[in-house]
Order: sequence, then structure tokens, then C-alpha cells
Amino acid sequence: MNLFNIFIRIFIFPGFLFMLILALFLHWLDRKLIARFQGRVGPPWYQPLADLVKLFAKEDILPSGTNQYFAAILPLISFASVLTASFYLPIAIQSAPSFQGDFIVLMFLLSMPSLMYFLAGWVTQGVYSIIGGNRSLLQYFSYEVLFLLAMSGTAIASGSWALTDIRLTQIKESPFIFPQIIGFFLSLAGLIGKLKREPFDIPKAKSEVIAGALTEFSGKKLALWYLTIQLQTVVGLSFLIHCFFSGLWQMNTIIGFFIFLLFLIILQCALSAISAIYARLRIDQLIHLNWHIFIPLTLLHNIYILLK
Amino acid sequence: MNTEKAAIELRDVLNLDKSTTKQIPFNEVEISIPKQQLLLAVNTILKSGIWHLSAITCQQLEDDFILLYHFWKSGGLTLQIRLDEKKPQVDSICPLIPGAEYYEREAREMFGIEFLGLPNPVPLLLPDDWQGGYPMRKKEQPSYDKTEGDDLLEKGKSS
Amino acid sequence: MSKITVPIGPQHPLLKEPLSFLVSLEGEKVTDSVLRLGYVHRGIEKLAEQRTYIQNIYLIERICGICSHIHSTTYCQSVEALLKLKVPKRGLYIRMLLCELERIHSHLLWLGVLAKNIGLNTLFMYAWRDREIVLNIMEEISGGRVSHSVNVIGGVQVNLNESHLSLLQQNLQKLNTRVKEILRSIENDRSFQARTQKIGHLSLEDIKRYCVVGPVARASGLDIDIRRDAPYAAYDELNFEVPVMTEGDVWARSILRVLETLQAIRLCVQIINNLPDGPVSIPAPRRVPAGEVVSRAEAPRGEVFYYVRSDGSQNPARLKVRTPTLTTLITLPGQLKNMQLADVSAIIAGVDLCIACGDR
Amino acid sequence: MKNLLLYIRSFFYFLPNILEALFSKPETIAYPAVTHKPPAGYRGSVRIIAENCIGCGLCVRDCPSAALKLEKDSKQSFRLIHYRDRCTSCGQCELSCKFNSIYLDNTYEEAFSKRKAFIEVLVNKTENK
Repeated sequence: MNLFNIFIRIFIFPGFLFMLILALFLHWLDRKLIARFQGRVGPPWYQPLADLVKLFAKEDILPSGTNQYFAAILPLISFASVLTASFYLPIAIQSAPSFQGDFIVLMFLLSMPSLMYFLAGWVTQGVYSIIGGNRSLLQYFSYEVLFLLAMSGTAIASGSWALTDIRLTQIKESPFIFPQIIGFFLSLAGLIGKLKREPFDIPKAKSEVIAGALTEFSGKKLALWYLTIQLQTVVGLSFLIHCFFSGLWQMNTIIGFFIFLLFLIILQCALSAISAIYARLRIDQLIHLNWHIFIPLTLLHNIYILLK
Repeated sequence: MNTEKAAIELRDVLNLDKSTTKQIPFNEVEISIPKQQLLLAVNTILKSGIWHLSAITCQQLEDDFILLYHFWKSGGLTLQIRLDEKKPQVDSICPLIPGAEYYEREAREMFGIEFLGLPNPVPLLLPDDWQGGYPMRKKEQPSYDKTEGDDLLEKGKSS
Repeated sequence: MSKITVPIGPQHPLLKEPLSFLVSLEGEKVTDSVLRLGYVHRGIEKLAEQRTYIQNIYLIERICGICSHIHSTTYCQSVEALLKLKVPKRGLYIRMLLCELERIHSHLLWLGVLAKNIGLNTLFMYAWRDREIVLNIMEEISGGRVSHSVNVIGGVQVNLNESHLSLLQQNLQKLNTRVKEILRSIENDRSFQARTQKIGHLSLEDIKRYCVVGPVARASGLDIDIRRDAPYAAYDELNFEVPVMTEGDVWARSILRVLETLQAIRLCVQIINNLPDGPVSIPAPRRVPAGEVVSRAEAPRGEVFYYVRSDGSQNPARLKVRTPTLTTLITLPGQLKNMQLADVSAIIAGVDLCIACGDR
Repeated sequence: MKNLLLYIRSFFYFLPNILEALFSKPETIAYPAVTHKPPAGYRGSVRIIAENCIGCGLCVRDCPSAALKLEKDSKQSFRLIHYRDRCTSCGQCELSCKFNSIYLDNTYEEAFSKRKAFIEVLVNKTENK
């Protein structure tokens, strides 16, 4: 691919700009859906963009005594890692760079923001940030593991750690959503835990720890954090779609692209419905739910696939 | 009404004569007892099955303090105690009824009455560094900054 | 484990009103908590001694934003007892109607706050959407959504005509189905149960030691209700049940309050159906003869207590108010002992604090 | 395991509620654009019929928040001043007035930038002889 094509690939179409617009759109859809579920009018379409622009304009202060450079690097690292993760996902283009083991690289890049979230809490030394950081660490160890195990069900079935192989086996046989329906729901639960969305959003529970690790952040840094979380949702969902639904449409075609967007919107509606229905669980209930129910179920499910 | 029965029984225990009892509206029986017999009176009331203390009212009449202990069991029973103004002291009933702690702390900070044996004698409503005396006493006038139209309040009072 | 003191300070998303709570934690477990009141203390009892009996009606209503009508009802009925006035039956009925409407409004507001504190934002929105129905009724009848200023000494200053009654009839019907819907969704929502069951426990013995009143006491098995035990206004002519539960945790208090809302709606319907006609109030003299009176009423949060002493002039000599929130505040440090930090939000919402009431 | 089944059950239990809310009209209104029309009996701001007022001061005496002030020079010439920022719309002046000259209408949107603008002279009668 010549230089210009790479430039388009990275910055314009399936790259930076497109991902940003998709992230803002999905974030708006999420807030609008939850509002309508609750009988409210909901924000106008440009609300997420307006929030970011406002945050960029706001003053960027940190508590005295925090290490300025460390606090500045953390949002950058997490934002960069999520963006690089989006390059490996073949959203609508056939030739995404794929090599043996990029499944694990993608998993690692997606889990970086959660680690950075904990460090952000530790750096700013606020009362609420430390508690928020501790809680996000507890959640990091339980729900990242669940997400990895549940998604690796598809890798085991396709016998290789490369994303394109996963897609090829799905086209040959049938999309993994039908044989591995339980694996799909478990990985969805893992994704909700990773994104710290409603039922599992104890680290940033508004009523106890204000905004958790992000309590002391403001201005540009906070805007970057919010952008990271929104991007993480998009990348996580498209990763899920790629591993469970990718056999249903042909790549590199316009219709394929729109079907992919349709699935993205459907999954976002599912996430919004889940977050509208459940109350926030306590940290011990969260861990209990994960290690007593989700992980054993995933292991059984993976063993079943291995034997099949 | 068992508060009637409790009142009569209380009078016998403290051997007070009939004149100390008074009926006031919404079927409340008020008995004035001497200060020393407070704990004994509260004990007999608790033993006769009335445990609910509604409130402790403190007020200044002429120049000595009056403490009213309001009990309730589908009918009211009030104990009245008179304290002289120089050294208003009474023993606290918190050991018997822990629920009375807030009422005693409030009476202490608003009127300056010493409750002997109060668990934590910390002000309840007033700030810790309050030097404005005891606000609820008669001679204390509330001081607030005058805004236009304030003099009407005094006029409203006198007419 | 690290020992942190978390200030649930005067200004905190958990609290509707300023109240300082210093919770010291060991890891996630609460070891002990210090409670500090007085941020909203306005010295209403002192102010009341400088105003005439008529002006005091509107001052007393400002004690609490949510249960303003019950305060003015207790105050007016104690002054009427001093004046030995016979309030006409229709005035009493309208007074009771607004008391029950305010109970519905207060319980639905509380349910929304509890749901928001445990993260169930949808129930928060549904509870406050249904509360709008009651607020619109009260705005229609009394001209004010929250502080209605309906009571005068000697009766009520508002009268109900045909349009009010039909509006009440159909809105209460709609409200009844909505609240039943909420009750059904609370009982079946596993995540709501997970966050409210077996926390903030108060045994019956604690209730008696701390003289706790209201829904918090009834949820631990104590069967008291001023409306039934010592009926004031005209409550002896209405029949209603008093729900009592025994678990004594935040879950029991939630169910109990929603059941009480249903009972309040039933009472409102009874009041409308047999509303007697006649005058709504009788004129009252400005000077009150010397005397003292003790009057109690059932506020949404429990027994509210008034002591009024008059010395024959136009101003009360002493006015003592004891609001139900003080009795539940005293039990809070006990309930919070070795609970999780996440439970603190459910417990604080569970006891339905009205701090403006507590501080006066 | 029972716990998980209960969670799934409460999901499908609550789903019809939120779907019904999704497809019905939202309850909230965009306030500045769409205003809420208060009912007729709503107690808004104090208005007066100047002819009926004879300057007796009954309303001034009963106002709980001292929002009314009567400056009386003589039987005929007096001014009734209303402090709008102190008024809590309780309606006691309307009750106390025996000549039904002071009343409350149902306007509730009232904002002024200067404190002086809150003070309004309701009645201004001078010696007309």
C-alpha cells in the first residue's frame, strides 16, 4: 500500500477520524436511549462533542503535590493504546494487518486503560481517587480475566490466535454466535465489567466516590479520559462483533459495512438496556458474581468447545 | 388510659399530693415532681411499660427554668421539673433512655442547663466555636443584619 | 489495612441537605462514624417567640420542605386547642386530604433518592415522574406545589369544588396503578434486593431504647401510628391499615413505605368520597388565653411533637418542635458499624433523613 | 447459580417497563422553550386594586415576612410599599384584607437584575384637595 493509502487508512477512514465520530455517535445513542427508557427527552445529537469542546476549553488543575508529568502521561497512554487497538480490527477493509497472536495484542491494548485508571487514582492521592483506584484494581483482575477467557472460546474453536483465521473459520462453518451463545453473553458481561458500565460501575460510583479515580482530573486530561472510555466501547463492541458475527456479511462491500454498523447499534442498545435496568452492585457482590458464576461457566464452556 | 393509671401509681411511689397533677389538651397528664426524684420517677414509668420519650422541652418562666419530660403510650404523660436560675443542674436520664441524648444536648447548649452524666456533652446544633451565650434564654435577642423593611418585625410584635 | 476517614461532608451527592458525617474506614469496612448537625439550624423556636400566632403559621411551614403541611397542621390544631375552637368537619377533611397527599409526595421523593443512591437511575426517574402527579394535584388545590400554606387557625383557607374533585378522582386512580407497578418492580428486581437486604439492621430492642418513630420503627416490628393510636383531626372516621414488618433492614423499610403510599391513596379516595359540606373555617381571635398544650401528629417520617405555651399576648411564650428525623439520626452510627462503604449510601437513604427538620 | 437466574429474570421483568417508556411521549419538557402554564388558583405575585385600599394596614400587620410597608402621612395620603424579594406568596395579605383590594395572581416568572427593582409602590395616594 503506498504512503497516501496508509495515511488514509490510519487517519481518515477506518482510523482516527472515523473511530472518533463513531465513538461520539454511540455515546450520544447510549445517553439518548437511557433517557428515553427513563421517560426523559434526552440530549441533542451534538451533546458529546459539546462536552469535549467545553472540557478542552476548561482550566486544567491538579491537586498540589501530584506528579504533573505522570498525571499528564496516563490519559495519553490509555488513549493511544485504545487507538492502536482499533487499527487491528478489520472493520470494513479486508486487509487489516493480521499476524498470529494479534488476538492477544488486541486484548492487552484494550486492558491498558483500566490499569491506567488505577494509576490515575494513585497519582492524584485524593480520598475518593484512592478508594476508586483500589476498587478498579479489584474489578480489573476479575473482569479482564473473564473477558479474555470468554473471547478465547472463539479462538480455540478456530484453532489459531489470528483474527483473520477466526473470521475465515466462521465463514467456512457458521458464525460463532450460534454454537457459542453462552460464550457471547459471558464476554458481553466481561466487556461491561471492563468498561465499568452501569451494573458494574462501582469504581466511579457517583454516590460514594464521586468520580472515582478521575475525581481530581479536569480540563484536557479529563476530556482525554472520557474520549478513551467512549473509544473503548466502540473497539470492544466491534471486537465482539468480529469474533462472534463476522460470518454474516462479506467484507469490503458497502452493504457489509452497514450491516456491521447495524450490529454495533443493536449491541449498544443491549448495553443501554442493561445499564437502565440494574442497580449498581457492591464490590464484594461483583467479585462474588464473577468468580463463583461467570468464570466456572466460561471454563466449562471452553472445555466443551475443546472436546467438540 | 394506662397513662392515667401510671400517673396515679407514680404519685403513690413519690408520695406527692393530688395538686401536682394537671390535665392539658390532647389527653396529656402533667405531674410536677421535685428535681431529686427524677431518676426514680423515670424508673417507675419505664417499669409500668411506657418507654417512649417524645421530647424534653426546656423553657424559662419568670426567672427559673422548667424542664418537661414528655412520655407517650397512646396517651401523654409529662414530668415537670423546676430548676432555679443560678445553678440549673439535673442528672441526665441517658443511662435509662439513650434516646434522650440529643434532647439533653440541645437543652444544654440552648439554655445552659448542666446534665450530670451526659455521655458526650458536645454541642448538637450550634457550631463548636460559638461564643454567643445561650441563645434561647429570654434576655438574648436574636442579632441579624438589618435589611430594609426590618423594623416592621418589631412593629408587628408590639401592636 | 489502610485506615482512611471519608468525609461524607456537608456537601455530598448522597445527601439532599447539609449534614457532616466522618466515616472512618478500614479497607472497605466502616469502623465508626461521627455525626455533626446544625448546618441548617435557623433557630425557628426563637423566631416564633417574636411573631404573632398568624405569622407563625407560615414560619412553621418553613421548618421542612417536604412535610410542611403536617407542621402547620399540628401547630394550628394546638393553637385551636388553646382557643377551644371547634373546627368545622369539612375543614378537617381538607386538612387530612393534604396530609395524605403530602405523605405520598414524601414517600415517592424518598424512593427516588434511595434508587439514585444505589445506582438504579430508572426507578429514580419513574418514582419522581409519578410524584409529579401528586404535585400537580396539590398545585391545583392549594396553589403551591410544595409549601401549600393551606392551614389557618380555625380551619383551612381553600375549598374544593367539582373540578377539583373530578381531577382528584382520576389522578388518584392513575397514581394507584403506577405505585402498584413500582411495588411489583421493587419486589422482583434482584439487583435492588441485593443492595438493600440485610444492611442497616435495627432490632426492636434498639427501637425501644432510642425511642425511634415512624416507618423505621414500623419496619422493625413496632406497631405505632399516631393516626390510629391517638387520632387527631378526623382520622377516627376513616379506616386504614398500618403496615408493619419485622426484618428491620433497608429492604423492609422500602416495601413498608410503598405500602404506606398505597394506604395513603386509599385514604385520599375515602376523604373525597365522603367529604362533608359546610364552612371550611371559623374566625379565630388574635389573642390566645394563657395555657399550654402538647399535640402530636403522624408526619411521613413519624411522630412530630409540638408543645405550645401561651401567656395571653399575641405571641407564643414558648414553642417546642421535635421532629421525627432526630430519633432516626441517633441510630445512624449504630447502623453503619462494620458495613461496607457502598452500603453507607443505601443506609443513609434508607432512614429518609430530613435534615432541615432535624436542625430546625 | 440461583442468583444469576434471578438477575436474568429481573432483566426480562423490567424490560417491558422501559420499552413502554421508550415508545411513549417523554414526561419532561424543555423548560425555557416550552413553559408550564400554572393553574388559576396558583399563588404567584401580589397585585392590588388601588381604589379599594384605604390604608388600614391590616395586611401589613399580618405579613409573616415583612414584605409590606405602609407610610402614612395623613388619612388621605399614604403609600403601600411591597418588597417583592421578601414575599413568599403565602396569601395571608389577601386573607387579612377586608376590602379585597390586595390579591395574588398566578404569574411566577419574575427576575430583576437590581435589588431596587424588587421594591414596588403598590398604592400611592396623595392629598388631592
